[in-house]
Amino acid sequence: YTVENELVVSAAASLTNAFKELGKKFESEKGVKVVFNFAASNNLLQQIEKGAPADVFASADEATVKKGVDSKALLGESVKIFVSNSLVMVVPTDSQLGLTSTQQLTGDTVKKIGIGSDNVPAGRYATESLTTDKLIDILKPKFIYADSVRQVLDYVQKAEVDAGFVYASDALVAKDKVKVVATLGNHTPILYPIAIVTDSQQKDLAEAFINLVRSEEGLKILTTFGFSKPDTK
Amino acid sequence: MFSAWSEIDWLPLWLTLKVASIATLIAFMIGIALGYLLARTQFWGKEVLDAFLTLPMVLPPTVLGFYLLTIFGKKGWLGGFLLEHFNYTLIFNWHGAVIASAVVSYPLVFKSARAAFEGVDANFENVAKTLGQNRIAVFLRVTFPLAWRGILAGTMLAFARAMGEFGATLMVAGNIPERTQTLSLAVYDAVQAGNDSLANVLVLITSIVCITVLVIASRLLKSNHW
Amino acid sequence: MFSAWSEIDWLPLWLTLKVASIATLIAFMIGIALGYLLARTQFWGKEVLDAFLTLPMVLPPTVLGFYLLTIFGKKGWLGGFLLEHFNYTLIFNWHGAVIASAVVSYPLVFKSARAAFEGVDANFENVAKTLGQNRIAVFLRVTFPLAWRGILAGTMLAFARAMGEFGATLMVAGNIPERTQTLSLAVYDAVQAGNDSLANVLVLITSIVCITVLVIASRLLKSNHW
Amino acid sequence: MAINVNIRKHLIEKHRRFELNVQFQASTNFLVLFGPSGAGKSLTLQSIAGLITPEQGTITINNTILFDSQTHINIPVHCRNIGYLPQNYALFPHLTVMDNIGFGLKKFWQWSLNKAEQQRVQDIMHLFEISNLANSFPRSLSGGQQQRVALARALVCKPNLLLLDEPFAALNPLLRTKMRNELLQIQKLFNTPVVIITHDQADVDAFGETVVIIDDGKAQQIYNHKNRIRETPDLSITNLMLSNHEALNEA
Amino acid sequence: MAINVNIRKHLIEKHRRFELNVQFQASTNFLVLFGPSGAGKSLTLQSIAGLITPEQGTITINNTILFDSQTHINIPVHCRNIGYLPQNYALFPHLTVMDNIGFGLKKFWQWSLNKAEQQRVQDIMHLFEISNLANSFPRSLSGGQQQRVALARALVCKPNLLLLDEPFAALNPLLRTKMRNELLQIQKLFNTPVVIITHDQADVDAFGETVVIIDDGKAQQIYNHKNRIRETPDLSITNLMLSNHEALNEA
Ligand SMILES: Nc1ncnc2c1ncn2[C@@H]1O[C@H](COP(=O)(O)OP(=O)(O)OP(=O)(O)O)[C@@H](O)[C@H]1O
Ligand SMILES: Nc1ncnc2c1ncn2[C@@H]1O[C@H](COP(=O)(O)OP(=O)(O)OP(=O)(O)O)[C@@H](O)[C@H]1O
Ligand code: MOO
Ligand SMILES: [Mg+2]
Ligand SMILES: [Mg+2]
Repeated sequence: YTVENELVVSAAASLTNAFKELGKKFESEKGVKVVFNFAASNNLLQQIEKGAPADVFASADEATVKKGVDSKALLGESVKIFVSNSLVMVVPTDSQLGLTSTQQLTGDTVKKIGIGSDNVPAGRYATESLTTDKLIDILKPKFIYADSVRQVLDYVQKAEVDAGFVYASDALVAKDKVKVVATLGNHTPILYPIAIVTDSQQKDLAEAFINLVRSEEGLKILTTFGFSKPDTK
Repeated sequence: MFSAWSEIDWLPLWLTLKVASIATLIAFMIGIALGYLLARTQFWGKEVLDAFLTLPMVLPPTVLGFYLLTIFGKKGWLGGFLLEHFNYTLIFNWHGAVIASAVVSYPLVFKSARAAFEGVDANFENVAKTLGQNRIAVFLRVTFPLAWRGILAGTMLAFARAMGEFGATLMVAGNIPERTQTLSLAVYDAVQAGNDSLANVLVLITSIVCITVLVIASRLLKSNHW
Repeated sequence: MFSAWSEIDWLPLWLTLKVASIATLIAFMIGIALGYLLARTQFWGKEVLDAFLTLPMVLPPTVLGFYLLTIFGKKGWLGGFLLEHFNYTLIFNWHGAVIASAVVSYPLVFKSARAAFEGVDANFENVAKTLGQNRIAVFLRVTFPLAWRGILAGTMLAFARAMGEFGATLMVAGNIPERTQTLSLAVYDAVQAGNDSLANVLVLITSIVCITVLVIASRLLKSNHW
Repeated sequence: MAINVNIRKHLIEKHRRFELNVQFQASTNFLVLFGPSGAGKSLTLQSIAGLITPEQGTITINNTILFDSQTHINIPVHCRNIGYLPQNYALFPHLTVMDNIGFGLKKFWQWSLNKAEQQRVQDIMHLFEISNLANSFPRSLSGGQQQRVALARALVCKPNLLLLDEPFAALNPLLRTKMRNELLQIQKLFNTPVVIITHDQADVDAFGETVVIIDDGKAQQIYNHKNRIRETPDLSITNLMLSNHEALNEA
Repeated sequence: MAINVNIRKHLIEKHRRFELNVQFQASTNFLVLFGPSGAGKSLTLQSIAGLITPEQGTITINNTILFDSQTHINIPVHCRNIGYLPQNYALFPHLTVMDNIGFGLKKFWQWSLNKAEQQRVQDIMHLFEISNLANSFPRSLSGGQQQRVALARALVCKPNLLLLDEPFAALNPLLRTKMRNELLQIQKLFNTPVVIITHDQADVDAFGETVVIIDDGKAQQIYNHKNRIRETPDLSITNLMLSNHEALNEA
């Protein structure tokens, strides 16, 4: 069950704005309609594993794609890293605490910190970074776990938390409400993989789309939305 | 906020109305059938079955969607069967949204209908029988109209719930603009994209549409004269 | 699947029961008050108000949570007031989960109660008045018991909904293990983490608990004798 | 008409128990059930209508077996073609007077009644002086109006048998006399046998071709042919009721 | 008792319209309302009880103004202390017979009745021969049993005024006579004035100290003092009713 001349792309919600642009470009170039399905990466994989008719899967983290490859839902040889992201610390624009680094979060003035839960890639990266910096044990009692990066942003915007960890691309979306005060290091590179779905009937088209995403032009669009070029090793 | 109006795509609205109406219709029929069954029969474990049938209320919609996917997906037993024999799937199309919404909202009709049916005085049904009406006629002409107030309340809740359904729909039908993106998914999308003003406008539209439909329904369908 | 039992933390269960019970109680009171008001008074725009009051059903819970945060948050008008004058906040603690669940589920009681109150024959209330009973007594001793069937059905739906509430709770109370993580949040987490066996066990527990509570409630609270 | 009733039934509600054990037969057109409050008259009528299923016994009307516990015959209520006026009227609250009366004439797939049927409804409303109420709902009717609507509803279908539970109780004497005569007319016209419950001596006088006294769930039968009834002194039946149960049961 | 009723009220249902315009007064202990079906008797009783609010007029009982449209007095129903037996009984379906009867004695914050009140309920049940029904629910009662429970419920509170809408209609003659005597006894004992609607000549004979005939929403008053009524021939009132409306209104 696949409609001819239609490409179904399941993409992580954080890619929504950028991929809509890319889709328009692909449609005008190939004359093929791109149908997007945006949701959290793991939900998308669950759909694909249960037989949802997607052609391309663009995930926000490598673990999800690896799971898909292991379960043979995704074509292992098609997996490509197409973009990278960075993890930043944001505070409300009107924050009076003068925070400029993760170290300062240990201070008494900081009561609550928004962070993604273990299900959220951003949360895992943040935990990893803070663990390496040996801050995690001190900060843990202050954590408010959220189930998406969006939620962390909301908490920061509404000043419910004093600081939060989100992707640079997300911070950009809300740039008038939150301010980026630090970029976190010491974590596995945040790489976005893209892959072809095993059951896809239009693997050629899928590949063409992936190529567009990875092209110079594609990358240019992605960078305007806060993503960066992956250092392909 | 007003600049957001221009961004609005009206397709999700029609889709939502279509999906919610059909889902409500299905929920209505299933809910009434089950409600009548449980109101008028006695069997062991009836209350357990009743509670079991309300479970779609208690599961987080995303989780419910996950299970629906397991059943209706290509690899699910029902989904596989449908695909093989009829080359039909409801994953990633609006039929899926209808199923998800109907499953989530039928308990509302069912519970209200059961209570309403149980509240119907048996005298009226008895007299109808002596007037030569068979079981179906008694149901359609007496039991159902007398239970209507409660059923209608449940159905209106079901419609609201179906319009707002989001978690299960997202899983089963996907969040595909112009195909399965209902208003609530569009709201989700707008929120995800950080477009708060669009989200506000969409919520406003959803609310207005829902209120309008409910008010019209209550005008048209309510029997105030008795 | 059984290996998953050992992973289970029973805290979310108690938390869920606590939150759902209190939320249901609040929903019960608000729903009955509003249902009675709309059933027994006539005013312009009544049906619009009725539809408006069911809006929590129609908004995706996450979106609802977003608005609740706007109201009850530190910067929200109510939240700010509470924080300033009573040094109290319900964001990120289980009170928030209660509020979120209550808001999501009161329309279920409200709609059912309104229909049930409207179905009460005024003759009974009239006779009660002639027997010297004032408005409150008539309500407590006649109207309410006669509407009980419908109200109970709505309340049971509300309890199920409160137990399953997730989206709004997630936003308002946060997903804080051992503090605000209810069963549905735990289920959601397990599903998101792809831990299907844990998810299945948690769903099973949720279902059993919900069924048990509903069956016991219907045994204890249902008046079958008339 | 030949009616033969022989039924047993226990009704239990908490610690209270009522035993219905009624036997009687008649071959007259009118049969009057008479007896004190709570004797089992209404239950007997409901059994004949099929609304209550006896535990044991038989009910036959004109050689048609409606119920037989031994051969497991139990004709469904809606196939018995019996007109029934319940003691509490049970008018359909969601239907107008006209629709209430026409209820039994309409099949559920019909949109409306045909001309002839409509006329029949009009005629009976006229006869019962309720034409002006045609579009009213039951809740706005007076007691007597409700009773007449319920009576009309039972009569209009031309049933094979009429079961009337205190059909004139809510009417004033004048109207009662009129309705009594109407009923006699209708009975003569369609030759429909009538079983009637009443507390009114005048009804016994008018309809009492056969009188069955029911007391404490048991039937005691008296034939009272019409030509003879005029001779019996007023309140004869009532006086009979004065004798206690034992006396009745022995007789 | 001195009762003074002077009320006007329009009831409109779709195209049907009923005009109640009733005036009467009496100073006797019993007042009988008599008249054809749909005349407005029940509506008059409901107005006195306060369940219907007239558009215009006054209602006074023993110099207490219950209602006055000019001075905007309208004593709430629950403060009137009036015992009311509705025509359809309206027994509370969720309460047992005992709880129905004790309903007016119990305050809503009380858990149960005190000893004396319980005794009172027992006594009236005994008097009305419904003691064995104490724990039954209304739906399992016969018509006559329901009527007696409703009557007991209205009487047990020792109201200042009793309004009875055809209180004996569902009873057999024997019981009717007994209940009639009980009512006379109770009236004498507590000196409670009684307004009673009836279609039964015997009730008129027994209670008709003052008879008010209501027809087509209008009242026509006849004083019929007790000592005189024995002399009036049977059905005198009914005969009166035979005269048409115009004659009545002119008279
Ligand atoms: N469901 C029931 N359970 C137990 N007892 C019942 C039930 N229904 C009726 N009864 C009892 O059966 C007896 C006969 O009732 P029935 O209605 O036949 O009386 P009736 O002869 O019609 O009296 P009335 O003249 O007062 O209407 C009554 O004592 C009544 O209380
Ligand atoms: N809500 C209403 N709207 C319109 N008409 C009404 C309404 N309630 C009662 N009526 C009409 O008012 C008239 C008087 O009613 P009421 O019940 O007082 O009659 P009644 O004298 O008690 O008659 P009965 O002896 O038959 O009980 C009737 O014709 C009735 O149909
Ligand atoms: O949309 Mo994501 O996969 O939760 O960043
Ligand atoms: Mg009876
Ligand atoms: Mg009346």
